[in-house]
Amino acid sequence: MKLLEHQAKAQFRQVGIDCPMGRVAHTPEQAAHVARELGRVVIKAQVPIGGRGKAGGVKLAGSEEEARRAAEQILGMDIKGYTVPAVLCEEALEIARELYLGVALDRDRRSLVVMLSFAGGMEIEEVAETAPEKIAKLWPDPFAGPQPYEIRRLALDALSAVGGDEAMPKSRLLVQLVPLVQSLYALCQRLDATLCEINPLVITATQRLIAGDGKIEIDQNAEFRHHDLVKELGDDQGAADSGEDRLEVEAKRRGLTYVHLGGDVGVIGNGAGLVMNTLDLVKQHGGEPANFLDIGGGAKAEVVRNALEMVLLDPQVKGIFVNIFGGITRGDEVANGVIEARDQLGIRVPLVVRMTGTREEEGRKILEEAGIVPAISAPEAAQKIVELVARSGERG
Amino acid sequence: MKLLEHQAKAQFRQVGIDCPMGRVAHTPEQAAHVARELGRVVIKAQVPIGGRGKAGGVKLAGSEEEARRAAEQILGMDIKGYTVPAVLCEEALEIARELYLGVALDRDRRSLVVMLSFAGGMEIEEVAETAPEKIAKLWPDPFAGPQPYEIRRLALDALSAVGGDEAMPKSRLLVQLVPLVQSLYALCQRLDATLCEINPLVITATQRLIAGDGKIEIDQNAEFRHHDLVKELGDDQGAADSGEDRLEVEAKRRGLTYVHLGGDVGVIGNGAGLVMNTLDLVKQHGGEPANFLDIGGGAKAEVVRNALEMVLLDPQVKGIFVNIFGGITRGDEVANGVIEARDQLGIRVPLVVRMTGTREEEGRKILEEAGIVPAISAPEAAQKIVELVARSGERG
Amino acid sequence: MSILLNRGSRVLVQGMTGSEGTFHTQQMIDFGTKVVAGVSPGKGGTEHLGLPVYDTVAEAVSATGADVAAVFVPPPFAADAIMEGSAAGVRLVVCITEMIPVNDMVRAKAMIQRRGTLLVGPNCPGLMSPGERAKVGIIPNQNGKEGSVGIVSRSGTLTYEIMQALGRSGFGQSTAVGIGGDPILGLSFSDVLELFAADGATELVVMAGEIGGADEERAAELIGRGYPKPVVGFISGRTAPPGKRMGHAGAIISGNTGSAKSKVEALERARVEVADTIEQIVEVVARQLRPPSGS
Amino acid sequence: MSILLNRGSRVLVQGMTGSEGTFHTQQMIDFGTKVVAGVSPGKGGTEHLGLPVYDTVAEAVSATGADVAAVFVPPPFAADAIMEGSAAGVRLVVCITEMIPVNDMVRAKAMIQRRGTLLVGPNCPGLMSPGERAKVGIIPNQNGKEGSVGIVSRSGTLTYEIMQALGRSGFGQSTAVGIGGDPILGLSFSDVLELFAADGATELVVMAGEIGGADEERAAELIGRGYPKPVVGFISGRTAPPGKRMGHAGAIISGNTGSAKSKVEALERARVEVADTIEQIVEVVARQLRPPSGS
Repeated sequence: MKLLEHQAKAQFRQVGIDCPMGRVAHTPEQAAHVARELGRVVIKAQVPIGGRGKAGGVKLAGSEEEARRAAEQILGMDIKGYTVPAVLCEEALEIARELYLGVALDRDRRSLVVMLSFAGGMEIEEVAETAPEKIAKLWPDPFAGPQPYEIRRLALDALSAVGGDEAMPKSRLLVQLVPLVQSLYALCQRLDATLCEINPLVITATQRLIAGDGKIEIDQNAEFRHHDLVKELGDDQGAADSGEDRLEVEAKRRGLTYVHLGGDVGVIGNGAGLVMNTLDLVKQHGGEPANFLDIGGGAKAEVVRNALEMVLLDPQVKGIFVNIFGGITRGDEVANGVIEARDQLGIRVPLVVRMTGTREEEGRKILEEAGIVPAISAPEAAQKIVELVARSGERG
Repeated sequence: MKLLEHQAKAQFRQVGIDCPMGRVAHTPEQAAHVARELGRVVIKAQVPIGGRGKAGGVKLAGSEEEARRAAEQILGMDIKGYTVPAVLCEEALEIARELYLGVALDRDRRSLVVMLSFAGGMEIEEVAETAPEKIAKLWPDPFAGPQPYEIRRLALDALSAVGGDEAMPKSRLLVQLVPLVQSLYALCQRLDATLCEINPLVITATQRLIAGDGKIEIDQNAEFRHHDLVKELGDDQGAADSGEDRLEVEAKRRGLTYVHLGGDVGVIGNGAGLVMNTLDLVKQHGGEPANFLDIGGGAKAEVVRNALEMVLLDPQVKGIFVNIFGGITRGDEVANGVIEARDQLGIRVPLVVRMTGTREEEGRKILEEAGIVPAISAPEAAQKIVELVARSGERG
Repeated sequence: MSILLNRGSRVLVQGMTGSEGTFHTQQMIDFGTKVVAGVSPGKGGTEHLGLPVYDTVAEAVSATGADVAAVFVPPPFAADAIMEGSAAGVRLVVCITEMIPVNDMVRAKAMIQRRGTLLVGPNCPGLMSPGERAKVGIIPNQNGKEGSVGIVSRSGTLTYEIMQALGRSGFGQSTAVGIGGDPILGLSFSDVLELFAADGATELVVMAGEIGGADEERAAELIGRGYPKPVVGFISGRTAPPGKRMGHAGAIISGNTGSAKSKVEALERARVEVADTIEQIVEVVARQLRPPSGS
Repeated sequence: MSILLNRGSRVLVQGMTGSEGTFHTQQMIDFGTKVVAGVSPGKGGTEHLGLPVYDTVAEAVSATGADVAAVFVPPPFAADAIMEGSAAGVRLVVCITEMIPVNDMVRAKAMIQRRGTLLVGPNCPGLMSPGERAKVGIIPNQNGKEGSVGIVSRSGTLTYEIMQALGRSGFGQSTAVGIGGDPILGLSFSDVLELFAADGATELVVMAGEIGGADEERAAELIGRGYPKPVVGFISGRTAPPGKRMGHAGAIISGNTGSAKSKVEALERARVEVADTIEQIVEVVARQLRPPSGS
C-alpha cells in the first residue's frame, strides 16, 4: 500500500527523522487555523501519487487568508484521477539545498538500495535518466544494514558527484546523515516497505536536515505482518476517498487478482503470464482489454462465477474472453462455473471460452451442450471476441 | 548493570514475553493487597543475586495473611550481603515442567549463544558442570540473529537430550519457542545485554510458556546508549538500597575503576594487568589487598590524589601500595600527586611507592625529598607494605 | 541428460503434509521422481504418502541423502524454509510458494548465495526433466514429453501452454524451468541459459519472459556475447500499462524499466527471434530444428 | 624479522586528529614507523602532523597504499572504524580504544573474519617490532629493544614491565603484542603463538595471561600438541575473587571458568614453566636462552 505524505511523515517521526511542523486539514477553515499557529505555510494535496506540484496541488501561503484560499483551491481538485480529500499544512522551511534520499528495492541486485543525491527536489526518475552519476548508491548487507562508514562513503560520493556543496560543512553533513540513513533503512525493514523515500531532504538555512516530503510503499505480500497499521492507514485513506479504483477495491474485497484497464473486452484466465498473454492477443486483434483477472491455479466453479460477476461490474465491458489452461485447473469445473454464472447472472454480453489441457474434452462438451461455442486456439478466440464486441458496439 | 527480577520482567513484557501477573511490594500490607487480587502468590526477594530460594527469600502464600507474613519475613532480610528492599508478589503458576532459556555472551566463540535446556529450575552452572549435554546451544549469526529453523533445531536438540518430554506436544512447543527465542535475542541486542536469561521458563499445566524468573545484565560499556533506562533502573534500585557496595558506588561517582576486596592493604596502580599483578604480590607476601584501583594511562597528579582519597575512604585500609609503571604516565607527575595528597589529606597510614619507567629518576627524587621512601622492585615494595601494615596492626 | 534435476536426484518436500504438499508430492511420485522424505516441524517420526516425515531438513538429509528440497510451506514461513534447506546442505531448493514478503526473500537470497545453494523460484511452477522422469513442483505431468527443447519461463501456465503446444507438434523438453514471477528470484534467465548451454540434451532454448525488471535484458546481453544454441524469445505483457502489478509481484513496469518493448528490442539486438504468440513459438522451433519425428 | 609488522608496513591512523591520536601518532613516527595517512571523517583534504588526512579509509588506502590501520576513535565509533578498515582492504587493524560495547565487537569480529582481516585488540596497547623500527599503538618507545623474545600479553602495563625487565637484563623483543583486555578479541594467544612459531627472529615466547575466559587454556592445548620454541608463562589475577570485573572487561571469573588456577594448571600440563613474578620471568628466559649479550 502507498502511504500518503502525512502518513509517511508520522512514520518518519516515530524513528526520529525530523519533519516540518504541520497538521492535516480537511477544510479551508482548518488550514487557516494551522496557518495562524505556524505563520508561513505550505499547503499540499494528500494524494498517493507524484507530480502534485505541477498539477497545482502545492501552494505557499503567507497568511491565514492565503492558506484558506489555497486550501479551497486544492481540496476536491482532481490530480491524475485522485480527488484531493485533505491537505497537509506545514511550516515553510528556509531551504538552502534539496537532496534526495531513498531506500528502495533493487531487483537487479536482489537487494535494497540506499540512494542519495544532491540533485533532489526534482523527479528522481528524471535524474536517474539524464544524470545517473549524480545518484550515489549503497547496497547494504541485508542482515547488517548500512554501517556508518558505508553511509559516510555514500554521502561523500554524492557530494563529489556535484563537485561539493556549500550548504552545510562536510563534517556536519556526515554526522547528521549517518543516523538519518540508518533510521530510514530500519523503518523500511520494520514496515516491510519496498520504498521509503525523502524527496526533498531539505538542508535548511540553519544547517539541519528535514524531510520535506515522504513516500512509503508497504509490500503487499507482507501486509499480514502489519495488519493493524495497514487497516488504520487504509481507513484513513478510504474515509477520505483517496481515489483508488472502485472496481479494484471491490476485487480485493472478493479476493481476486484484478487490474482495471479501461477497455471493453473483459478477460479472465488462470495464471498471471497466461492472462497477460491473453491481453496481448486481444490487443493484437484490435480489441481493448477491460481488465486483468487471474483466477489462479485449481479454481473451482465458484471462483469462476465470482470472476465473471466481478468483470461484469465494469459497465464498459461488452464481451468476455475466458482463457483457461487446464493443469491443476480442470476444464469441466471451469465449464460448469461459466454456465452457472451465465444462467444465474443472466449474462447477455458475448462470451468466448478457450480451454485446453486437463479435461478439455469434457469441458468443451459441457459448454457446447449449453450453447456456448468453445475455442481451441487462443488467437482464434481473441479474434472472435473482438469481432463480437465490435458488432455489439455497432448495434448499441 | 544487573536488573532486578521485576525490572527484567518489565523488559520481557515489552517484547511480548509472557510473565506471571504480579506487582512489587515494599511493605507486608502491599503484599497482602496483591494476594487479595491474585489469590495464591509467590513472594520473592528483589536482590540482584542468585540463590534467593536457598536463602529463604522466596515463599509461597495461599492467603492474604500468609502473604503478609511472608513479606514481613523477607523484607529487610540479608541475602549474600544485599538487604532486601522489596518483594515481587506474583500469581503462583501451575508448573508442568521447568526449562532454562538464556542468551549470553560466549567469549570462546566470540559471539552470543542461545542456550536451552529441559533441566531448568536449578542452577544452570551446575547443569553445565555435571550434565553439559543437557544444554542445547545455538550461536546465531550476529547480524541475522537466530532463524526459526535454527530455533526449532535447538528445541529438538534440547528435547532429545532428555529423551523427550510429555509436558507439551512437540509441535506446540516449537510454535511457541520460535517467537520467544527471537524476542529474547532481540531484547538482548536492543539492550546491549551480555545476559538475558529466563530460568525457569515454565511450561504451565495449560501448555503455555511463561517466564518464571528473569535476569538481565546490561553491558557496562554500552550504558551510554541506554542512559535514561540505566538511570531509571538504577534510581529504582538505589532508592531501595539494593546493597551495592558503597565504596564502589562512590568510586563510580569519582570516575575511578575500583573494586572493593575487603583486606587492609590499599592498592593503586596504572593498568589493569599491573594492578592485578600487584594484588597477587601483596598476597604472595602474606598481605590482604583492600581494593583494586587502576588509575589508567597518562594520569596526572590530580588523578593520583583522587585515587588516594578514594582508597582512604575504606576504614579498613592500614597502608597503601602505589605501583606505577611509567609509560605514558610520568613518574614526576605521580610523585607530585602522592605528596600533594599526603599533605592535603593528612595521610597517616604507611605509604610505599614503587615507580619505574618514564621519569622514574625525577619521581624518585621528588618522593625522597618529601620523605617517602620509593622502591624499585615491585616484590620488594610488596614485602615492605605488608610488613608495615602488620606492624601497625600490632600497634593498633 | 537435463539440467538441475536428473534420474538420481533425491527430493524432500518441506510442507509435504499440507494439502498442496500432499497433492503435488503424489504427482511428483507418479511422474517418477525419487521423493525420499517430507519435513513438517512437529510431525517428525510420522509417515505420509508412505514416506518418512522429519522435523528438520537436516535430519531428513542425513537420514535419506536428499539433495533437492521442494518448498510448499505458507508464505510467512517460506523464506525460513529456503534457508533451512540451504543450511542443511541440499544442492537445489525449489520454492513453489507465492506471496512471500520481498524483504524476506532479499535476506534468504543473500544467505543461500553465501552458501552456494541453487534456488528456483519462489512463486514458480518448479521444473521438470521428462527424459529423466524427474519433476519438482507443480507442472502438470501430462505436459512432460522427452525431447531436446530447453524451456525457461517466468510464468507457470504459459510454460504449460508452451510445453503442450510444442508437444502436440512433436517437440519434447530436455528440462522445463519456471523461474518464477517474483521480483526477487533465485536462478535468473541468464543462469538457466548458461546451464542449458552446457547440457548435451538441449538443442534449442525457448525463453518466455514478461514485463518487469531487467533479467530478460541481461539474458539478451549474455546471448549477444555468443550463445552456442538457438534461442526463441517470447515476451508477455506487451499491452500492460505502467505502474500496475499484473498478477505476478514482479510483473510491473516502473518508470522506464521493465517494458515489453525494451525486452523485445534487447532480444532482437542479440539476434534472438521473438515470437508474438505461442503458435509462433512452435513455428520458429520447427524451423530451427530438423523436421520433428512426431509429426 | 618479526610478526605482523615490519619495516615495510604502511600505517594509517583512524582518529589521528584527536588528542590521543595526535600524541601517539607522533610517538609512532618518532619510533620509525611508516605512518602514511590519517583518517577523520569530515576533515578530508587537510593535513595533520605533516600527513594527509582523508575522510574515509578507502580513500586513504587507495592514495597511500596503507596496509595497517590503527584505531584511536572513541568507543561508540570504534567497531565501525574496525569494519571500515577491513572493508577498505587493510591487512591488519590494531584497535587501541577501550570500553567498546561488547555486542559491537561481536558484530565487527564476525564481519572482519568473513573478510580475513587480522585484528589486534581492542583495549590493547598494540604491538611493536623494535628490529623493524615499527610500532602501532601506545607501547612506550623507550621499552623497545631489538632481540629474540616474542611477547604476547593481555595487559598493557604488564607488557611494558616485562619488556623493561627483560631489556635491563639484555633481552630484546622480536615483536611484542598486547592482544587486549576485552572479552571479545581479535587475535588470540593461540593465533599469536602460531605466528611466533613461524617467525625466524623469535627464539622464545613470553605469554602473559590473566583471569577470565579460556584463551590461555586453548593456547596451552596448542603448546601441548607440540610447540617448536620454549614458552614462559605468567598469569595475573591469582587473588581476584569470582564475579568481579578487575579493570579489564575481560578479566572476570564467571562460575568455574577463567580462574588463574585453571590457567596455570593448563600451562603446566603443557610443560610450560609458569613464573610467579616478572623477576622470575627474566630468570626463566635467561636460563632458557644463551647468556645474553647485553649483560
